[in-house]
Amino acid sequence: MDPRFNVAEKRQLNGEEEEEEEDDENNMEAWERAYADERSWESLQEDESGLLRAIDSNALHHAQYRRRLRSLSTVSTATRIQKGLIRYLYVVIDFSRAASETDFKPSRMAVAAKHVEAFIREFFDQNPLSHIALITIRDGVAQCLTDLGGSPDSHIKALMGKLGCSGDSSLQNALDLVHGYLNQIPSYGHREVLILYSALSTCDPGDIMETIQKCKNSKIRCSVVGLSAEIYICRHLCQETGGTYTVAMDEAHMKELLLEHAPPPPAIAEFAVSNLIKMGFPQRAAEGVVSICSCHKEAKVGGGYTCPRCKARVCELPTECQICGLTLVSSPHLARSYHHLFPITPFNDVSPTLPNSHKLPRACFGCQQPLIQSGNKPGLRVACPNCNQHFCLDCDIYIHESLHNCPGCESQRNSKPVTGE
Amino acid sequence: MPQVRIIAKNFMDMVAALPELKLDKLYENTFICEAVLRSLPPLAKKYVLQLLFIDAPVTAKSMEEWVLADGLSKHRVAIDRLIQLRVFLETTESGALPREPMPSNITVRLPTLEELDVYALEQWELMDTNAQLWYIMREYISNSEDRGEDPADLISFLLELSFHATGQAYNLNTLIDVQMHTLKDLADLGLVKLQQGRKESWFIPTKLATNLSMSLTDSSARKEGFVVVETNFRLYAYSTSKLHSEILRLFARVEYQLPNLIVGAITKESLYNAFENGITAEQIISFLQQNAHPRVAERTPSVPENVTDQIRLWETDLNRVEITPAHFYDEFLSKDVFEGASDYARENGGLLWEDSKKMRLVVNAEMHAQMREYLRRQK
Amino acid sequence: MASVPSKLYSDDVSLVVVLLDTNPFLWTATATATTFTFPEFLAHVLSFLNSIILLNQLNQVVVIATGLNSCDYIFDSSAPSKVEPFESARMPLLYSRVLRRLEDFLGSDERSERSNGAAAAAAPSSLLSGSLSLALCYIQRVFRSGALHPQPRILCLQGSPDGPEQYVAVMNAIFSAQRSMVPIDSCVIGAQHSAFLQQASYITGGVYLKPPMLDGLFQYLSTIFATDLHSRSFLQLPKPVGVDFRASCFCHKKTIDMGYICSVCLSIFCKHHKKCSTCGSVFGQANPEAAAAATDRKRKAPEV
Amino acid sequence: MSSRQVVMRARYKQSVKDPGVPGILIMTEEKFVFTPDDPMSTVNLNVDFRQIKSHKFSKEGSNKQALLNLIQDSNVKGGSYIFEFDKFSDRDVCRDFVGKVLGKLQALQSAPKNPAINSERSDVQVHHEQISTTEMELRVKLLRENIELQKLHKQFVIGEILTEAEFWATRKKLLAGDNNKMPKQRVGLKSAMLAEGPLSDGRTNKVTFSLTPEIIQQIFTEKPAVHQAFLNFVVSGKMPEINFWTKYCRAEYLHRTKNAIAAAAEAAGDEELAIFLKRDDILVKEARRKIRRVDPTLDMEADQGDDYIHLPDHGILRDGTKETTESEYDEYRRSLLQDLNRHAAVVLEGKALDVGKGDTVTVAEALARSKQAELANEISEENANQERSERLARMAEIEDLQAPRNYPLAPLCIKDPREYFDSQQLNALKTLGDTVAATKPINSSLSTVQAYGFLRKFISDVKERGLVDPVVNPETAVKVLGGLTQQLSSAKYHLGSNPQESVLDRLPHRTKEELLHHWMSIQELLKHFWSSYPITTTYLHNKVSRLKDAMADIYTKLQGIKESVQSDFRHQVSLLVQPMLQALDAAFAHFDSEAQKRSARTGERPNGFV
Repeated sequence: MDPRFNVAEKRQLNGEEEEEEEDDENNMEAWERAYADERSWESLQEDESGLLRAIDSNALHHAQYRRRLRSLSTVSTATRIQKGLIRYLYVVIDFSRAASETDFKPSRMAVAAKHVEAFIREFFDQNPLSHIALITIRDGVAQCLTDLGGSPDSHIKALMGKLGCSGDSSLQNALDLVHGYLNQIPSYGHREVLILYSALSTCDPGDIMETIQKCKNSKIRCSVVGLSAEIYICRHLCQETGGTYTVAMDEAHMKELLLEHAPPPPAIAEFAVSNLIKMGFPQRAAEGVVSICSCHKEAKVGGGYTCPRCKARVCELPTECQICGLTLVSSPHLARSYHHLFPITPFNDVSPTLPNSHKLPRACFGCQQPLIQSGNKPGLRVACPNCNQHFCLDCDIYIHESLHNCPGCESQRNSKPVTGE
Repeated sequence: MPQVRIIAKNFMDMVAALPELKLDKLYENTFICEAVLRSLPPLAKKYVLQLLFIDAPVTAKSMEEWVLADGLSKHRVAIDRLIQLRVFLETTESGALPREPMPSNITVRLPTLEELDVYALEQWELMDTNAQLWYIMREYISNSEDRGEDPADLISFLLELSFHATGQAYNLNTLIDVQMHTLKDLADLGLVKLQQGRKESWFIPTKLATNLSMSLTDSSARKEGFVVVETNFRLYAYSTSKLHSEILRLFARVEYQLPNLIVGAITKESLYNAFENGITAEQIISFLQQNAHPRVAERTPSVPENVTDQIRLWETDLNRVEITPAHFYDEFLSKDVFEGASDYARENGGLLWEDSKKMRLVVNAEMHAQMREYLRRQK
Repeated sequence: MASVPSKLYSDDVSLVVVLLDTNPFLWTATATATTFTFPEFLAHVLSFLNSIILLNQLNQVVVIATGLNSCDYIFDSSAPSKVEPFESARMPLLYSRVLRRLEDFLGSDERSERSNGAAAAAAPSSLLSGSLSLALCYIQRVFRSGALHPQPRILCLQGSPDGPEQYVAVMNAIFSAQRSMVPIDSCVIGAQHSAFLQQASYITGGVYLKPPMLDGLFQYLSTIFATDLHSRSFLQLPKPVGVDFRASCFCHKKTIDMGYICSVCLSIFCKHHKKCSTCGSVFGQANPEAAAAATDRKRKAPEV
Repeated sequence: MSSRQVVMRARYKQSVKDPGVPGILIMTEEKFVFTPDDPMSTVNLNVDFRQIKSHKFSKEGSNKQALLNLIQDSNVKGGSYIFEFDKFSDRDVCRDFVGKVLGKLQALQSAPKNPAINSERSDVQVHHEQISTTEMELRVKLLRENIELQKLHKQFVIGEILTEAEFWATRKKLLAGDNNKMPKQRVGLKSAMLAEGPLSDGRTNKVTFSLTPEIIQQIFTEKPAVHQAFLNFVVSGKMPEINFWTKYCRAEYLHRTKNAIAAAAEAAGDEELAIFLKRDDILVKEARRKIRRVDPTLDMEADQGDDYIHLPDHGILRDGTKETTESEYDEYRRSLLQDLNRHAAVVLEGKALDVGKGDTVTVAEALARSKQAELANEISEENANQERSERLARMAEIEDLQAPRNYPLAPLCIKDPREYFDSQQLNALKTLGDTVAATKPINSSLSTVQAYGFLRKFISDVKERGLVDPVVNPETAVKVLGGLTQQLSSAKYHLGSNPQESVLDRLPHRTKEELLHHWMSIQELLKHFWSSYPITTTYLHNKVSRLKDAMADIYTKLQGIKESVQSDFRHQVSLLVQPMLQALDAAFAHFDSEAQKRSARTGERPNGFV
């Protein structure tokens, strides 16, 4: 009569089934599995003449990029808007059990770490006046890996040293921790959190909703990049705090989603507090001057910079003076951020099927690449609304993401996009 | 391939090896000057350029002022080369007097053409084409004297050829007959392509010819790879070239061929074919590596290790059988005779094989005499 | 975000993009000032281009004209072009091609001059930002061309004074060049130094030079600017003069080594203001010391 | 003012011969405490200084031990405490400290009502920091490991320029080490427990539940009835704990197997067991109050009406089988949904695990207490709940129906970007020795037309005549090359033989060490100096002036070094010292200017500090 047997049996059965499944997994050869996971056949493509070729990632990439650009420009083109140029960004990485999943190769954790590194470098390249700090979530608690700082390498070093994942994830603990830090930073700084979230749940000590409100009240903009699937609480968090919530489909996509956070975000009116920041413009020490730099504690001949306030010697800029804490920058560092103030308008697609399409320019104005497809048909191209010059897709991306000038407009005496509103 | 690498360092070594007079004579030819200039190491090129219009001797020291600490060795090499080629002449007060190796008007060359490459390459299979080319040209030149030709003339002609625009037709009757004769040989080598017109005929230099003047760095010969080899011995070649598919067939089983993709597998059989044709495993491997598709070229190793190892193994397999001349004994009178014989053979370490049921022996030929002796004694 | 493929297929194979300043006033002006005339200039530059191509069969040269009203490609040694039936005995193909295109360009440049009135007369500066941007686009294309490509660098032959209105654009170009590790060499042939180019070369690790003896221009070009990037790691080239990276305030235009930056538009002021004169934003926290204090607290100052 | 305490490693010895017990000696103004490294050790001193009459110490010498002997007041009780130190320097520190303290005490005893000292004492109290011994040990460890740190500590803390607190405040990172210094985070309740079924080895009839302290605590929080029962039976000692849990598990098992009838039967037999089997009536009582708490988005039971739940394989019900619906067994039935709701409610109440509370009994009692407190401030929470439910209501809306809620962005208008150019380029030019303004228009009398004309004429000329040949005439070439070479070699010379080798290494070792030490101390002082601005309290004011004096005498020392070093190094040394002096000067200047400002302000402002 004893019901317990059944139970026991049932459990056992399940056990076996599971094992069998695993066996199937193992039966696959390594190289087979590689295909199964990467689904590389999907990236096979035939061109019009039936020739086989790897998928034209260029076109796809461009398409994605266009979408992104449009989504940004919808707000920005209408009127020029402020950008959060001075950012205090906490990057929170979920190293909970879920991060050991291997749907990203070799593992979510590894991939996340890799791209966070790339992100950090890009971030400081685009925001020389900003700061980053790293936080990891393990075993249901958040831990501060690095404090807010301006040197990419120190962060990356710390991150790579602290890999490995375990336990549950707790969004609330992470947010609480960050909130604790970000509340102290000066008001003009833009407070941001970027969370790489692997887990599908959050195991919190209390009501996370209150924490979210707390973040909202102290103007912390929280964004999440999900690695597994969309989670309600994350979307809610981002909505409430004016951040963005995206979920990565694959590694490439994840990289893109991350890098979207590198350029300074448009400043939210109610968040933005403008202020004057005291900064020092150190002079390069004359050649032949010998002094012990305050960062390495070794005598440097020439080179280096001298803090205008406390006369301490620092090796490179931008930095915060070791001694008196004055922010030290050089004028080019400011200049680096100017393009955020004068963004260039997105280019318009030019449909190749225009009535007089044969009259269209035959080469990209920027790089001279022919814009004519086989059979003398005009190829894919975009045109600058100001100077009406035509560009190839690659230039389009390069111009908007790295160069930040329209070569066409710059090559004309009139219609400087830069000058004034 | 090794032996080639060793011999034909590059063309300029030969030029440098020429006696002073001949060398100076060569320099009267613009093409030679440019060829020489191009063959120089980067630093040397720069030096030549910057001393172009200097007519007074320049002290070696003042040259060294420009060199950074870790560049000195390169600097030395460059200077030596220049002196070796008599571009710089050492003068008593330990300075180098530059001569002018380059008249100020030299034409711009045009890009080369696909099909000509293929035509040229058909003569040259697995090995680094330039390597072979130099190998042969070197032979060709060195025994030119035997054919009663002046190597200097030959060299200058070859170099001149190398500055002709690839794919341009040049009229044959502009040439002296020595050159005509040479040209025929070159045609066989695939350096030029001869074309018979109605009354006139032309020759068309191929890429190989125009490459002649370039010193033998892999760089000059290297092109985008196209082969992907996978751990499961499958092989994908993204190429439309007939030549490529032919080369692959030499050592791989081509399974099917799409317009621009050749899919094959490296099998024991296919490799044995290759080995029989005297192609070595090393050659195959290095071919696969040299032509690795950019995607896989990034990785190291560009060809999976298990594949390369297996290829080497299979090659060694061929040399596994060892032949020992031996004698076969049977029809023993009795069991014990047989056993006696086999024991005897065994003791003397000559026994190769025995079958006691059918009473047969195979014994090393060296022992044949003793065996016969032994057997006779048994009788 | 262009990451540079480091793989190069020969040490010294180079792509040199030359930006040629074609500001007519420059030459007519210098013609009166110095003895160095435009024809001489051309002679020097052309033979320089020629020698670059000469050095390595794979070398590549691109010339872009930096005009008063427009910029355009003048010459590209890699561009396929039918061989001229006869080469003029007087000069090689390259020269004649460059000269012809240059002439055409000047024509069109002048036309566009007319079209937008006497704009140029107002601003004597040529459109450096334009030609720089073009050059960078071209170089990106070379990077895209695959793992094997010549190692690119830019050479600015600039004589016109800097155009303030181009500042942001030029800086953008400079930083983009730095990001893709393309050095910008500058050879200033004008009467005065160029702050643009000085920064450009300093930031991108190129060479900045203002030849004292213009009639020896070719010598400068061949000695310094012909050096391929590979050799530069072994040779010592003229060091950039220590650039002064201090700024001067928007309000009094006087150089300062400590100042206040508007957190919105990054304009610089020598003393505290209530309102930003550039972007008009009003500063919330009137007392900068308090802000400073905030940062102090952020520093691990002793809490007491 | 004196540093408030001394921390040293030392060995406590019964006698001079005795090898002694290694440990940490902490001396404060009142007492000295010795804690041995070996926790087992019985030696644990905590002696009030009032008991100490006098102290002796051994002569300094290479082969001698560094001893300090604290002799007790004979009329309290005789004997003495002997400590041996690793270094004489350490010993001296303690000796001096003891000397001071004893001196002070005697002074107090002699004249208890001495106002001066009292005031000083009170002043002392102000910044007396209370620190755990672990903290102490950590600091000591750091000091021992890092010689430089030790030097500084000795120089400044013992030298009474900085207080212990100040000294360490700048080194929080060091102290923090790995353990994060944030308030301890609490781990949330795992929902896993609900899913966890009993473990069963298939053969025997045994079914094993695993109960960890966490789980038990979770059971208490989530099942008040069980909690109550536990208090009644176990805590009151009516029933051994083990029995209690076995009963509980049995009940759980019946629930899980959904065997309502069996449950009913067994409950009839055993009234304790019934408690577990029946629906948790405490919960039911609370329910009305609780339901407000429960986040509607989390109320699983709410949508039980929706029929899709009853579709097979929906999975929310613990097993696929349909619920038997004889009403009389209803109370013996419990759905996963109820469990979930309960769990959610508890989580939202913010009841988190604080593990390590020791045995279950204490856990239970603690929980009981917290319950009381909770009930007490129930009312105060009212409005909190109010706004929560509002927020929840908002969240409950269907996504697509909500208006896109992106925030308005801050507009930006920039008048004239040229400003940026001017601000950065003008002085860049100055450095190049250009006296002229950046954009000097090219003086040209020609019209544009003419200008272009000229240029094109030039070109056509070139086309006809060809290039000038030779392009450069040799003389100029030589001159140019010579010039460049000259320029280079001079630059090289300027850089010095090779920049790799540091200037410091060329100096004699002693000088180098000396310089580095001074440099370090200057850094330390300057850090403190600058971080004390803006001065807001008297405390900071005093500190700054203290620092200033300290810097002043380093300043003189530096000067001294410059003189002392022999002539052939003098140049390098002065070069090295120069920047340090500059830094100090800068500090002094700042100090004076600030002082003036303040004195100016004190006029209008009474307290004098801003």
